[in-house]
Amino acid sequence: MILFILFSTITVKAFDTPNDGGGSITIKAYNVPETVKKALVYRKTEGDTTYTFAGVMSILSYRYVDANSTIKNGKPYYYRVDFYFPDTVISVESDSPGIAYAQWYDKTKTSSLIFLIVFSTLVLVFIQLAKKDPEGLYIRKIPALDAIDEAVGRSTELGKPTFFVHGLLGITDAGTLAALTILRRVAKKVAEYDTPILVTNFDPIVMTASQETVKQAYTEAGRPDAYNEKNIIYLTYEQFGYTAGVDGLMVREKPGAIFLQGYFFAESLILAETGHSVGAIQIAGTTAKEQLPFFVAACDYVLIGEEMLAASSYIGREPVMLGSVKGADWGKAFLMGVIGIGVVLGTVGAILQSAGNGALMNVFEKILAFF
Amino acid sequence: MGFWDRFLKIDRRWIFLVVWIAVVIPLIKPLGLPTHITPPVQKLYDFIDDLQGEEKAVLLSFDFDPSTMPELLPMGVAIIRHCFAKKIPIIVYGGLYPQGVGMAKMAIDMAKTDFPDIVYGRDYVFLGYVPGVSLVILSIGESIQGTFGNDYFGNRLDTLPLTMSVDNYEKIGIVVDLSGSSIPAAWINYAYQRYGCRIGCGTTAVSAAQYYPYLQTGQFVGMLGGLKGAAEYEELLERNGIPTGRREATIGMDAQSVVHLLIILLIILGNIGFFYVRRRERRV
Amino acid sequence: MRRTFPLVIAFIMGFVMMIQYFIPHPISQKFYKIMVQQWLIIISIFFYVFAWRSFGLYHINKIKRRKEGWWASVVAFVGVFFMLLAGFGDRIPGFGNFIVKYFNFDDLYNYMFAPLQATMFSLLAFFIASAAFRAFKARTLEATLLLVTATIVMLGRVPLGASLWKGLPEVVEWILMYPNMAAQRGIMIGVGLGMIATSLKIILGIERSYLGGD
Amino acid sequence: MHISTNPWVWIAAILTLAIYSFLYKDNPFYKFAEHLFMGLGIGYGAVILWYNSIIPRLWNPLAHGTSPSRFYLLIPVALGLLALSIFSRRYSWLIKYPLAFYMGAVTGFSVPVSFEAYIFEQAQGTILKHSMFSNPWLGISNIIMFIGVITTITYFYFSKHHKGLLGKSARVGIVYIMLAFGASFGYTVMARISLLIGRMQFLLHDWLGIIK
Repeated sequence: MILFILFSTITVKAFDTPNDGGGSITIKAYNVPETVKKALVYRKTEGDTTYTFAGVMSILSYRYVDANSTIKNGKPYYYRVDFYFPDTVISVESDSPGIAYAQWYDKTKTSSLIFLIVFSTLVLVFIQLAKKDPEGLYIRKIPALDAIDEAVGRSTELGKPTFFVHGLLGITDAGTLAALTILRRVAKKVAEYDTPILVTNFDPIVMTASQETVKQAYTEAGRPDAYNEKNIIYLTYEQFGYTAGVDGLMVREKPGAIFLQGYFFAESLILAETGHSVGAIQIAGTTAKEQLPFFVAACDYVLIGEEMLAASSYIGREPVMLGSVKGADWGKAFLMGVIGIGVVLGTVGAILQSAGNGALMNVFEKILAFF
Repeated sequence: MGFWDRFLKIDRRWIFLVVWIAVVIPLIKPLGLPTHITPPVQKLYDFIDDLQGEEKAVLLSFDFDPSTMPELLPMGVAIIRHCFAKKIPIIVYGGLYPQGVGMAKMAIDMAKTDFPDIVYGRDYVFLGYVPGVSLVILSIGESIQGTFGNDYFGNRLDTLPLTMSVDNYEKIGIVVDLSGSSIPAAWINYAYQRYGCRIGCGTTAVSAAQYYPYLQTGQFVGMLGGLKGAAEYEELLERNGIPTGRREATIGMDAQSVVHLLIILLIILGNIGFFYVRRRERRV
Repeated sequence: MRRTFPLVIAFIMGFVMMIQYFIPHPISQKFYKIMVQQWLIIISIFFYVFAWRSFGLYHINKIKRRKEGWWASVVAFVGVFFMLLAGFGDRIPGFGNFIVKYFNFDDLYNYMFAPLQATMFSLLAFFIASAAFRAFKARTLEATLLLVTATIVMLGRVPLGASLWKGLPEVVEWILMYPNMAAQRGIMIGVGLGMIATSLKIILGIERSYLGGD
Repeated sequence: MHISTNPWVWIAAILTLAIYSFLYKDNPFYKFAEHLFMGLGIGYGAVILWYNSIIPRLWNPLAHGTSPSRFYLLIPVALGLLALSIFSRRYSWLIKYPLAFYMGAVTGFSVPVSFEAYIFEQAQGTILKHSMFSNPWLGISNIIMFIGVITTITYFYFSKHHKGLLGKSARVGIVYIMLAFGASFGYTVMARISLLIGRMQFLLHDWLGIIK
């Protein structure tokens, strides 16, 4: 009689595993008594007379994902699960076969998609608004940027060259792109003051882009003749070889201003301390948050994280660039709103739940699940 | 110019000299300070320990080069020793960057001396370098054999018992990434985010602070931070009766303590001087 | 053709790679695999030529003009030659065995390349002390906070700190787990949004500094 | 004391000392080591590129492969060759094609991944969960963290004057940032000393044999 009740309550369902590229079926068991010790899953398909062993079902989630390489999309598979109890074994077959399909959309990523659409729209809208009304845009002052002119100027007074040291990441890094914009401003100042500049590179593509950037800056400053490709040099494709090379150049050329811009790793402080020891004004900028403390300690000015990305938009003062900064700010506001609502709901929900009302907690869980 | 003025403007080479002395003396004459186990290390140790008998492998990725070797190599050695002692299958991967292969080889050589019954191909496999970085992490999710083809020694992976049964993240209990850079985050982005494989990391003391967010969100199972983390793992091996060999990390910890104190002393003296000089200048 | 078409390519590639993330279908996955595992890697190979050219020109120029310290540029070429010899030398007929025995890649790596890397990196131990001494002065509230936390964390990270006061490692752990993490997260979210905004600008062809201006 | 007799160890030790000599001042020994290092780096990169990219990704599939689809590999080769156009004055604009292809693809796939790693996980970790209030101290800690995340974000708010509430919040944000920088700095010291210890162990143990 007990056996009969157990037998009749357990059900097994086999269905296509959602949100995947096919080739996988999920088997789930319901109403399994807690006394179960283990559960083994067996599979058969059309033409098979007997079940073959597929795998071990978790007795915590009562789920098994069968992603065996023999499973073909669109073909029915039948499953049997053997539940092992202390005194007996019960076999339950799935009520209908499972068929695997490939999906065209992954529903678990909906939150990313929504945020992507919201954020892209914000950026685009503000770029459009900025084009219409370029004067209406405010961007707060970034002290390290104003220091660029000062640094190059002082370097000129001392009759010393200016160094621009790129970080280690390639051209696809947002910080590297920002560094190129900053380089353009620096190179333009250098061309106007007619002082030497040296740009060191770690990445070949960045080097090519730097050459173009400096060339253009010299042209903008009306000094295309003064541009020399040999001042934008490639040192080596090794992190500390690069560091050794830049350090050597610093102590020998004794620059008056040093710009350390881009994504740096541990070499940040080796470069910044050596730069300090030769008495240069140093302006650093990086999105590598773990290196920021060292730049803050050893440099005169630092562009911190997103400041660097915003700075490049600030320099250009092109409406489209500034618009995107504003768009990103609204993205922050949206995110802070979501976090804030989550926190309020979570806190109130936690209090209410301890008072016996779980409804709000459910809403909160849904918001959490969104992420 | 008074004493403090001169002290504040001291040639930094004197500081270098003092630091050097502070490192060398404890190395020659160790002080023997005790080791405390912290939760992230304990968690990683327990997670790996629980894989025993699970038929799931550990993938140990050496994503560092000689520059961070003093901190990260002892971790690699300790984890390999742990797996060897508990017969947990382990795939030693030379890492996403070519420099890691030499490190991995060194770690295997150092670890296997105490475990004569370990068989290559059954208990561990050594994978070499293939280019692609984040792409390799994704590719392992499809097929290890497809990604690597051969092991470091040139054996076909479909002839080795371990890689015949373990071909992607489904049979990998944990990926432990040893790296001093942002690579552990790449393992999270690609292996954990896309394939749900659990990730642990051994990182330099500097990157450890950066990875705390991941630890709290549960993206990392556990973490070894710097020489101290390695020393703690060595201590856990010792407590569980696993041979530890020469405890490199533990030896280095004494020198650490002395230099830390030295730097703190420098900061305090620097501030005393700073306030003294400032007060005098204000009076004038 | 010169300006617009590359931007169209960037847009198409960016858009396709972005949406493939949301599509689990094998067609999308296969496309992704071919792109990232083969094509992008192959393209990036060719860019190394620029690096070699720039390196070569820089040092040849120094040697030719006998600039001060030109001998060091000769050393740089010797370095390149050593690595190439150790890397490819085993293929030289009649000479390969000699290379493998006395000048193999592993030795060169372990005893020249690696010590240089590690030593250069270890300079930080000295610089961190001199930077802390020089910069950590309680000038403002922010600077004071910086130096006080740095000191506490330094002390708490060594066994000695725990011997001084048992609770210290926990305080350090707390600082790292809460206030430190809060700022790290704030910075990360900011950088993340900035990066995505930059990526969108690249895909939409607004940001084109990588193409070397206009 | 057992001084090493291995010539390679001597080379390593001399190079190590040459780099350290930079701490005193720039000198020919450092310059030698520095340039050797840069050269080795270039050579190493070339060897690795050959054995790990060119041979397995390009040469082997093209020369030894059988699948007809292998010829698709010639498309990225063609794109890569376009990059070399930079050496010609007339056709240098052709480099924009491979650059645009590369940039588009890489930024495209990094966007959703950045969302997940930089934003979603961090935001989710900040939202206070029920379990974060399991004891009062934990609750206070989490509220401190929540305030820190929000105020730090406001520091990075660029399009409004930092006045009034926003100004105060940004000010709190910078306090958090400085605290975090201090913590990172203090935490880092250890790693750097480890490296020095590693080198000293090499000099004293492997080379001079003074310590065991």
